[in-house]
Amino acid sequence: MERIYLDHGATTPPHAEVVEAMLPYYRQYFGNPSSVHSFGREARRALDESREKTALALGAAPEEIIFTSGGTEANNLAIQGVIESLSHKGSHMITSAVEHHAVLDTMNKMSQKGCSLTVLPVDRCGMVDPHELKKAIRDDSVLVSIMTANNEIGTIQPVMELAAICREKGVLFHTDAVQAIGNIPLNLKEVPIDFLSLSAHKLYGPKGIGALFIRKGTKLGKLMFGGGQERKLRPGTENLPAIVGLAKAIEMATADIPGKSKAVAALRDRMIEKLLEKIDAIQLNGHPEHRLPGNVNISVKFVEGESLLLDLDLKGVAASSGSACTSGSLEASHVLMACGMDQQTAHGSLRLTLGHGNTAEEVDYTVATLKDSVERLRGMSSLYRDYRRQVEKKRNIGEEKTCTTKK
Amino acid sequence: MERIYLDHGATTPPHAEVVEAMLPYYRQYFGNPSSVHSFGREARRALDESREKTALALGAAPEEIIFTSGGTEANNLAIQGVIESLSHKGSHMITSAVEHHAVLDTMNKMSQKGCSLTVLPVDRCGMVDPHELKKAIRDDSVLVSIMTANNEIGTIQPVMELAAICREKGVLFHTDAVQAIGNIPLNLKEVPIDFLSLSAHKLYGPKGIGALFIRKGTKLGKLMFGGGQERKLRPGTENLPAIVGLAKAIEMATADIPGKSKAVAALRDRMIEKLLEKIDAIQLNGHPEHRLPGNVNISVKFVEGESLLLDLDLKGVAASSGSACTSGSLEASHVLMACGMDQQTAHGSLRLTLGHGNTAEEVDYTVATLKDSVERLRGMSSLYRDYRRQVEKKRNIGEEKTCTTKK
Amino acid sequence: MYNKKVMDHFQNPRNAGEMLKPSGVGEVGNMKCGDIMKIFIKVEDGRIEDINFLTFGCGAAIASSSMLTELVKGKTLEEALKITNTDVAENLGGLPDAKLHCSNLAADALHKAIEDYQSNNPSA
Amino acid sequence: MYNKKVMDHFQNPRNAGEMLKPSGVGEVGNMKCGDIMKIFIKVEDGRIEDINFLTFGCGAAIASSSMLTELVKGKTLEEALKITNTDVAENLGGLPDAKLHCSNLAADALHKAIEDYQSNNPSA
Ligand SMILES: Cc1ncc(COP(=O)(O)O)c(C=O)c1O
Ligand SMILES: Cc1ncc(COP(=O)(O)O)c(C=O)c1O
Repeated sequence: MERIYLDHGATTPPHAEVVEAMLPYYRQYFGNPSSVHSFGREARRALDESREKTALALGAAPEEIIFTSGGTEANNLAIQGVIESLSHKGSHMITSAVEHHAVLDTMNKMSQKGCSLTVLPVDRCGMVDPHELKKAIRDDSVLVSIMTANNEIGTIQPVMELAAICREKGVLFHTDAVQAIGNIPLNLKEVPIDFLSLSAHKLYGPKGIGALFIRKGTKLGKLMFGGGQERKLRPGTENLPAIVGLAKAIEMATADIPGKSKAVAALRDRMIEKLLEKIDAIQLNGHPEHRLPGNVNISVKFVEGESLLLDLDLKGVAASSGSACTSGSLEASHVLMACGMDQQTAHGSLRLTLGHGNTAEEVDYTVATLKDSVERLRGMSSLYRDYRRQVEKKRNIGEEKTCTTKK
Repeated sequence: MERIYLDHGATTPPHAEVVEAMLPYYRQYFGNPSSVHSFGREARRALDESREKTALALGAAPEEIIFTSGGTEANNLAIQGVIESLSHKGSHMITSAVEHHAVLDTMNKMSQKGCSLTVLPVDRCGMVDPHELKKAIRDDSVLVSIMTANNEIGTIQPVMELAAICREKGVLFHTDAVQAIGNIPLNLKEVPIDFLSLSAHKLYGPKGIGALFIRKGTKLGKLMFGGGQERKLRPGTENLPAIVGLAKAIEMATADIPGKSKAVAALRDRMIEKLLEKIDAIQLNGHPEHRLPGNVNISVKFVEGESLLLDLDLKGVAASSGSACTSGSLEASHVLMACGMDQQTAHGSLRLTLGHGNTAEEVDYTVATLKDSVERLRGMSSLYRDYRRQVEKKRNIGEEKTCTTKK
Repeated sequence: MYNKKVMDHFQNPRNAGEMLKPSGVGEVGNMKCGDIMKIFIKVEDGRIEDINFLTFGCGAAIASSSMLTELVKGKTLEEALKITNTDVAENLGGLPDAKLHCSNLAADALHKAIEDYQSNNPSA
Repeated sequence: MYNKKVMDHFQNPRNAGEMLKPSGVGEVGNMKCGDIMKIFIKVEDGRIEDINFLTFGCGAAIASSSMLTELVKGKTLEEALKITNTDVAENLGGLPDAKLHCSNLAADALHKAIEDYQSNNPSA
C-alpha cells in the first residue's frame, strides 16, 4: 500500500532537485569555505551564491542572512542575541502564547535570568490582537517575537501590522517564519521585520539547516564562540551541502507561491468540508480563513489523539496530534489550550498537513479512513457512550417538548 | 592537472560509502524522528542505530552521545553547559594556550561573565605539562578543557594523564577531540574523560554534524531552548542524514586505526625528511613524535605563509597556514606564538595535512613544488636577502678564523 | 514506539465494550493526562467470569486495558487483586518509559471494580 | 579571494628585485601583521627612471608592490607623490576588505623612498 504523508508541518520530503543540487558538495566540492586554496574557493563561491539566492527569495540583502543549524537555533540566536547585545537598556520582551517552544522556552529562560516577559493571549482562532501588542509595549521593551504562522493550527498572524507597531515604537521585531516561508508570500522589503527565522526542512529542503535574517544595522550577540564564520555571528565550519540545499529549496518554494498555495488550499478545503460533513462531534481548530494553505487541524471529541494517529498509521495515513501522549510531556498542546480549548478536546486534536505531493484521492481516502478509525475508537470510549446517551436523552426530551407544543 | 589535497586538517572529503549511507535519508526516509507514524519511526530507528554506532566507536553508551551541529557547538555546549548547570559551586576553569578558538573564545567569554580562567602554557612542541595542570587546579575549579590533538601543529596531549589528574581532584574534564578521533585510538572506557567533542567533517564524514560525549551522571546546562530532542539537551529537528553519515564515518574511521595511521604517518615522515633536506632555513613545528599521523607543520623563514599558499595553489597543491593573512584576524597563529615562536617565523608557517587519499608521488611532487615556490618568493623578500648576506658574512668571518688558527 | 504485542492488543483489543449488568465497575484516570479507563466485571462464585473495558486514551492505555482483561478473566478475586500495572506491562512485553506511569493504569481500574463489587456485596 | 589582475601581478610581479645603487629607498610594514615592503628608486632629472621592490608579505602585498612600480615608473617625483594606496588597489581592480588596510602599503613605501632621496639630495 502507498502510504499517504499528511505531516508536512513536521517535515517535508526534500525535492529531488534539492538533493541533486547538494550532492556535488558532498562529492567534488568538499572544501572548507575558509580555506585559501582552490578547494576552499569553490566552496566559498557556492556559499556566497547560496546566500544571494536565499536573500533574493526573501527580499533581503545577502549580508542580512546568517545560516544556522535550523529554526530552533535561529530563534535562539535572535532572542538570546538581543539580550546578549544589550548593555544598559531595559529588557522587557513580548511574545505570544502560541509560539513554538523554541521561542517560548527561550523567552522563559531569559525571564528566569532577569528579563521581564509579557505573553500575549490569543483569541479562539489563535490570533494575536495588534491592540494588545500596542498596550503591552513599555519604555523598557526591547524585543517582540510573534510567529508568522502557527505550526499546529496554521493561524497566520497579522505580521505586517505587528511589525509596523514595533517599528513605530522603536522595539525590535522578530518573527518565527519557519512554517510560513514558501507557503505565504513575504517580502522583507515591505515588512519592517528586524529578525526572521526559517528552516529548510519545512520547505522541501534538508534538515539541520536554517537561517536568521538580521536587518542591516541591527546589533546582535551570539550563542556560540569560535571561528569567524557567518560574519562572526555563527562560528563553525559551514554546512555547505545543506546551505546549497536550503538555497535551492527556498528558490523553488518562493517561486509562484500564489499558484502553488491555491492548489494545496483547495485540497485543504475539500478535506475540511468532508470531515465536518461525515464525522459527528468534531470541530475545526485555528482560523477559518487566515490559515496556512496546507493546515487542517480538527478536534475529534471523545477520542484520544495518539490512538487515532496509530490507527490511521496502520491504515497508511501519517498525521500528527496535539495530544499530550505525542508531545513527550504530560500536557496537551499549549497552543490549543491558549485558544481556550478544554483538556479533553485538546487531547483529541488531529493535525493533517498537506503538501505539494498530495492528491484529491488521498484526501478522500483519508476522510473515509479517519471516519472508520474514529468509529472504532469511539466504540471503546466511555466518554463517547456517555455523550451519545446524553444526546439521545436530549432528543427524547426534545421530542416530548415538540409534542407538548403541538398540543 | 590533478590537484593535490593536503588540507585534511581543515576538512576531509566524505567517503563514498558515507554519502551512499546518507542518501536514503534525503530521499525515502525523510520523516521527523519525533513523529509517531511510520515515517517517523523509520527515522527514529536510524537515529537510534546511528547513536549506537557512534557510541560503540568511542567505547561509550548510546545515551552518552548528543548530536550537535559540529565541533564548535559541541565545545560550546560542554563549556557553557557546565557553567550554566552550576548553581553555587565555584567557577574556575582551566584550559591551554593552544586550544581551538571554539574552546578558547568560549572560555574567554565565560571569564568576561565572571568565571575565573587559567590558561596553561605549553612547551616549544605545544605540549601541556601535567604538573602544571595539577598546580593550577584550585578548590573552586569546575572544568578543565584540553584538546586531544592540536589542529595546527598536530601535537598530541597526554590526555590520559590529564584526565586522571582531574578525576582524582574531582574536576570535570573536557577534551576537544575533533582532530584526534579516527587518527589516534581513544577508548572512553579506559580514559576518565567527562566530555568529548568531535566533528564528522574531520573524519571523512559530512559537514554540519558533530557530537558531544557526556559521561553518564554528569549534569549539563544547554545552549538552546525548544523541543525535547537529544535528551532535552539539544533541541531542534535532528539532522538525520548527517547523523547517519557521522555514524558511518566514525565506524569506518575507527576501524583499524593503527594500520591506517601507519600508512599516513609514513607519508608524513617522508615529507618531513625531504623538506628538511631540500629547503634551507626551515623548521618543523609541533612535537617530533607525539604528533597526528597526517600533520606536517613547518616554518619557512623569510616567506609569508599566505603567498606561499597561493603559489602552491597555482601549482595544484592545497595547504594551509598559520599566517595572520589567512586567519581573518591580524595576528599570527596563537598556537605558534604559544610555542614561543617569533612573529616572523609564525607568519611563514605552512601546514600540510595528509589523508587516506594521498600518495608518495604526491608527497614528492609537493616537496619539489614547495622548493620552487620558496625560491621564487624568497627572491622577492628583503628579509631573505638580509639573511643571506649575514650568512655569507659569517662564512667569510669563519673562513678568516679558520685561516687564523691555521697559522 | 510500541512493540508487536502492544500493537496487536491495540488493533484487536480483547473484551472491549460495555457490560450491561456488571457486578462491579471501576474507573481511573483524568483528563489532564488524557487517559480514562473503565473496567466492568461480572463476578460469580468469587471468580471473574466476564470482564469488559472502555478506554479513552492512547495506544498504551488501550493495549494495557485489553491485556488486563485477558490476564484476569476466570481468575478469583484474590488472584485478580494481586495483578499489578507492572504485570500488565510485562505481559505486553514492555511499554515505552513515558507510558509506564501515565497510561498503564488498567490494574488500578480493576482493583476499583473489585472494591465496587465488594461494597455492593458486603457479604461476599 | 583575489581577482585575476591581482593574481597576475602576484604570479608575474613587475620590477621585483634589489636595485644596486638606488637614489632612494623606503621601507614600511612590521612583523606583527606580516608585511614588509621595500621600494628602491632611481631618480634622474626629477623623474623616477627605475623602480624595484622587495616584499615579504601576502599575495595582496606582492601584487600591490608590483602594481605600484608599474604606476610610478617614468613619473616625476611630484606625480609619484600623488599616488595613494587607494590608487594602487583601484588599479588592481580591488582587493579583499581585510587586505585593504594591512597589505596595501606600497605607496607609503614609495613616499618614504622619495623622502629618502630628497634628504640625500637636499638641493634637488
Ligand atoms: C580542534 C578543533 N576543534 C574544533 C573545531 C571546530 O569544528 P567545526 O568546524 O565542526 O565546528 C575544529 C575545526 O575547525 C578543530 O580543528
Ligand atoms: C514554528 C516553528 N518554529 C521552529 C521550529 C523548529 O525548527 P527546527 O526543527 O528546524 O529547529 C519549528 C519546527 O519544528 C516550527 O514549526
